[in-house]
Amino acid sequence: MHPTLHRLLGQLDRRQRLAFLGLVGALILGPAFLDRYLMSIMILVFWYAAVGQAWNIMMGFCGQLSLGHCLYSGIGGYVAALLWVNYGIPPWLAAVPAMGIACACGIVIGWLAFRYDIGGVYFALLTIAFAEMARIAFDNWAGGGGAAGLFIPLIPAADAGLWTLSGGPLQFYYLMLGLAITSFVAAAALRASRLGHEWLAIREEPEAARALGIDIYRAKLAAIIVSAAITSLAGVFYAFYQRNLFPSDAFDVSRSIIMIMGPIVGGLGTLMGPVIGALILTPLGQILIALTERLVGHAVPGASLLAYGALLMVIISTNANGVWPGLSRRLGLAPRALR
Amino acid sequence: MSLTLSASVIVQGVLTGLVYGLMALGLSVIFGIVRVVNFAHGEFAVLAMYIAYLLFFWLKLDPFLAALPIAALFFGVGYLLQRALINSFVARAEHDQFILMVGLAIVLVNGCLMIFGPEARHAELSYSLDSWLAGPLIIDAVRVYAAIGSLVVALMLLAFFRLTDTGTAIRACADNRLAAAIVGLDTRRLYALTFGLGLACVGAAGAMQTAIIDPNPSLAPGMTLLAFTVVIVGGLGSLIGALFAGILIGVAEALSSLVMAPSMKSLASFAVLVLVLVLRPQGLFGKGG
Amino acid sequence: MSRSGPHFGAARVDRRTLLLAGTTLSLATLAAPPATRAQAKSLRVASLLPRSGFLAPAGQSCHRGALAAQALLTDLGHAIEIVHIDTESNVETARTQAERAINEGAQALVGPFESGAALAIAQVCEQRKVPFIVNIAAAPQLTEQGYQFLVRNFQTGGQLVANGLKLIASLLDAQKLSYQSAVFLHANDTFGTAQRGAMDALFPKANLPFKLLDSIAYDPRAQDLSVEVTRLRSLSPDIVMVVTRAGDAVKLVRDMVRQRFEPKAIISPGSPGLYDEEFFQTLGPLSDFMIYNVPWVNPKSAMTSALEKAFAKANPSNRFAVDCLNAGFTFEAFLIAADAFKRAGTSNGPELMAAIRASNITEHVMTGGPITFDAKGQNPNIASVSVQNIKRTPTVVLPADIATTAPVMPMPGWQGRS
Amino acid sequence: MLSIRNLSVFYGDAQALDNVSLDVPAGSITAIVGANGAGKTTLIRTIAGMLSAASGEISYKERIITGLPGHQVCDLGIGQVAEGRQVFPTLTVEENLAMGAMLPRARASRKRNLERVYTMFPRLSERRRQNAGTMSGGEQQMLAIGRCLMGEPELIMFDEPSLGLSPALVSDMLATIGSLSQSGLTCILVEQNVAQSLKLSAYAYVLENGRIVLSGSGAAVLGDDRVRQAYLGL
Repeated sequence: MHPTLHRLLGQLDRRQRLAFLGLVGALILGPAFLDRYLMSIMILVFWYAAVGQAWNIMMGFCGQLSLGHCLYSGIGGYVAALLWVNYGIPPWLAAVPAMGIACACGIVIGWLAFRYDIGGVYFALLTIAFAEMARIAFDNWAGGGGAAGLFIPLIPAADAGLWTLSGGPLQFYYLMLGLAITSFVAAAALRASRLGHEWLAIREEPEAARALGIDIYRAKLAAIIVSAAITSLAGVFYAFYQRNLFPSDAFDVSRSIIMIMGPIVGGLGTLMGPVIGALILTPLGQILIALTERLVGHAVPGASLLAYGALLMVIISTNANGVWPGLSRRLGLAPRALR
Repeated sequence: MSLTLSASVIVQGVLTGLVYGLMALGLSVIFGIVRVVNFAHGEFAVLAMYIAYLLFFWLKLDPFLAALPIAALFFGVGYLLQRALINSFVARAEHDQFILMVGLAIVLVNGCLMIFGPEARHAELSYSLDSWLAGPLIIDAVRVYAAIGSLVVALMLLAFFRLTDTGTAIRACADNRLAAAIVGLDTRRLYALTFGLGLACVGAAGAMQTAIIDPNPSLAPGMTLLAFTVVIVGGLGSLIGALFAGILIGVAEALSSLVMAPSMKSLASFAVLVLVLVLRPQGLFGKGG
Repeated sequence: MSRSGPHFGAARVDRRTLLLAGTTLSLATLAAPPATRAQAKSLRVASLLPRSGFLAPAGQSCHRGALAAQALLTDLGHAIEIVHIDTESNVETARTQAERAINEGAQALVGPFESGAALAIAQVCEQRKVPFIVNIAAAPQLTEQGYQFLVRNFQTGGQLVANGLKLIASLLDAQKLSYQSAVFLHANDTFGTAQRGAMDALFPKANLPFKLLDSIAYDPRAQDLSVEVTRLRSLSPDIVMVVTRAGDAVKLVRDMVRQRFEPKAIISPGSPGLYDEEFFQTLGPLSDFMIYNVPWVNPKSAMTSALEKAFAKANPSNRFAVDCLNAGFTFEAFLIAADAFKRAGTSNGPELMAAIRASNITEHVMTGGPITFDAKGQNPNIASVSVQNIKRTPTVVLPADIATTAPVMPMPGWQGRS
Repeated sequence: MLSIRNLSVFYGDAQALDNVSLDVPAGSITAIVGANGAGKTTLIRTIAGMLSAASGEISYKERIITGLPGHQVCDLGIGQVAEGRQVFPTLTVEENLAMGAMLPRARASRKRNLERVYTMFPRLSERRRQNAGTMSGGEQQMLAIGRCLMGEPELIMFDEPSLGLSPALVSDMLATIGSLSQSGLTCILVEQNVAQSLKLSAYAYVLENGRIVLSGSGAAVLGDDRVRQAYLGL
């Protein structure tokens, strides 16, 4: 077993370890029990868990509220898709420049914001501004397909495979699960590291952190880079899963909002928060579609989304710190390392 | 590019910009004073637009007149909303407020969709399509009225904050929340009043905009974003700043759609936002450094 | 974690209830009964349309066609059962709901009005071997990607523009007009940009008798188009060619009226916007005389009048004349499925798909030849016609054999209309 | 006048006040001394209704005020001059003073009170149009006291009024408090100048880690060895 993973598991008590491994095991065995519809939902759950975790690193650990994370996933998707469509570079290789460019964007934003100590809502607006500027740029850049979109051609089933990210739902189920686990482990490892402690210090008491000799600018920049890297990798997978990209969708504010709802609802700053949040919100939307269809008939478009919004307000009003802290207490999973 | 062309585009930018400013006034009050990140701002504006439309449809009430009753209604709604729901979020983190308001926004938009359907509604005013010739320039009547309306609303707000005790008390709350509690100001009531006032502005703005923009459910997110941009550029809580920033952004967008593809014009507003955030984060009219 | 806040007691109850409710609901709704498949007596077709969210106006317009389709196809002796699903203008939802529809027994899928969702659904259908009939979506890529279980009964963006430009030439010819110049103005969204690409490629080859002075892209989210119209006005073209949606078409006309700019013709080379109910309701007499070159219902077809009746019955408060493009193509998509089911006698995916690809439906509602599909799954026989708003009603003006009246060109001024 | 019985207050898990009981007689100065973090400010804010008590009772003029919201407590005549002055920096001096008179009990006599404050602190009168944030520390402290007086309090709680002032100003400040007391106001004085404030006070309580460890007349407490050692370094 990888030493980091070993160390992380070592932090858990027996009950936590069982619960954690049980969850992972159940998810790995999932496709044996899930039908295709549930699998298509779980693919989204894993994706949102992964990007939620990435966002959580920035906001939950380091306290920097980004509302423009679609920038990184969009860039990741676009770069990899363009390299594949134009030059035949397979996505696993293209992911490297994709992540690099996304990180570069993160560095520019971080450099502008953190140098001048822009935080809170101001930082959030700055990140939205960059995501919107990217949307407008891609909308108008013919080389990337412009607003008309970029399409990743279908690969005949015979040639489809993991290398070109062109397989069926089973492949993407495990791919996205792997992504979610990777981001979880990365977040756990980072949190336990020196850098993680610096982030927590910056989140709690920036002045005290400065007094302790922490290079706040550098630590924040590290957070944005890690977050951008994971999110852009997720963006690559997502682009090849959907096989088309539209700037109005890939860089839309609403995509950033959906990304961050999971961690907040699940429990900000906790490792399980993004996972629990994704497990609640993505199926919730689907359940509500089916439920309103049955209860009020198909004649009332908007009813399911309305119920979704109302439930969101209820959840956030009744769970001051998100769902996970309370849930873990009740499940007897003492919130030490997993919280 | 001829002089006339630039001049008429600038005039249009100023008029549009004042409407942007009007839209941002309510947000400036709520965000600047209660410090609640009202991400449902645009949705409230759209709701006001629909009500103005209904009043016009049923009673033939001119939207510029409907602004008054709608502002009163929204004041009540805002007051109650703050008391019943948002007050418990004032002390909570911005991201919690954010999710609450996003939830509210989703409810409002889809409520509008369920009631009014997806198509835009239109209040056909007798003067909707009037315009005046001023030399080589053509000026739209409704935009001029809306611009005047936004100046009036801004002046009334300014007078309220400067000249009345309650207005001063609200400014005091924004200035130093602890001190406000110490001198025995009823901050909960004042915040509720402020939220009510902010929503009243949104209501008035929405009503007046009905003369220019046709309400439809998908307008809202763009309005929210624009309002935040204007408020940040102008400076939190500065009413003059909001109007000025609105004009600045309106003109920047108008001029940029003259020199490049108009589809890229909102690039100008975001560029202004980034510049202001980096060079003067407190906003053009913000206090402190 | 510090001790929980004062709300903990209350929250505990809420959370537990919520959890319980959530679990029950998931069990109730997600684990739907396995569908009765294979040799059913009737064909179960899912209609996936964006009836809420950004594309809701168009999605609901298509939906009205789906409602009419159920009645008319039953009347015509087809055994078809349509289930209606809202994709919420969201690609992710389109994809998961396609999976759910098939889980719940849908044997063919129809939809989804836009290209992004179409590709998402196409992948699901390809993997599950369920036929997917695209009612409306113009991205050429849809039928260029080798999907075996997808057919499209709609023109690609390029076909729309090519046919649209040809019709402009015919219009000028028929009216013996010599216009010198045009400006192309388009929304910078998915559809508008695709049209722009086609225009850039096709206009130079189309040999039209007028010059294209400029192509202007505008932001469909913009609050007004005053600056765009100012630019137009300074170019002062005879023809304004537009690619719009309903909302911005209204803004465009209003700003033209306010700025007293009166081109000799406003013609869309193939886009919605100028014939939506919203456009007529909002602009009244000012909506008249706009021309759009699009596929349309054939007013001379018997099935069209039958569909019109079914439409009126299912949607008493909507006008067929206005919805007919969306409703007509949506109906035809179901017609294609029902017809293939009748011929194949099975709902088995690959067999049904083979039957769909072999379609040859001569009696249908849209203009053009019989519904057939080429090797790529594209119907090559759809024709565009020129339609003009006359007295707030879309009226076919060209080609002459199906036209119900002659075109009015040049367009009368804004003032004094009634 | 004010009587506190068995008051306990928590911040999250941490107990800030533990079973505190004390009495403040009318018309005199009661001093509360203690180290930083002993719970002095917590005590004042709890009395003022800004923090809520976990247990215990506060009564003012025979009326139980525990649990009343802050603005109602103020309206009963309990004023406060808080630590760090807490003026409204972007409001003018006169607006600051007006904010002190927003209480229903003081509305009617606002004009008269304003004149009284200006007579007491002529400096404020000179600067009435100036933004409070631009004034010196001493002036801001005057403003804080003046603003409190605008609410016509019968009991004023001073929290470290001399913090950050020059020695000369400290004496002025304490003299002002003394004269306020002489004019019939009841005062609670929390001060770091232990010797000077105890001299001024009729009664005194020593607060340590949230508990009252010593109480008595000001002179007696000042004479106590523990106090002399811990706070006066003697």
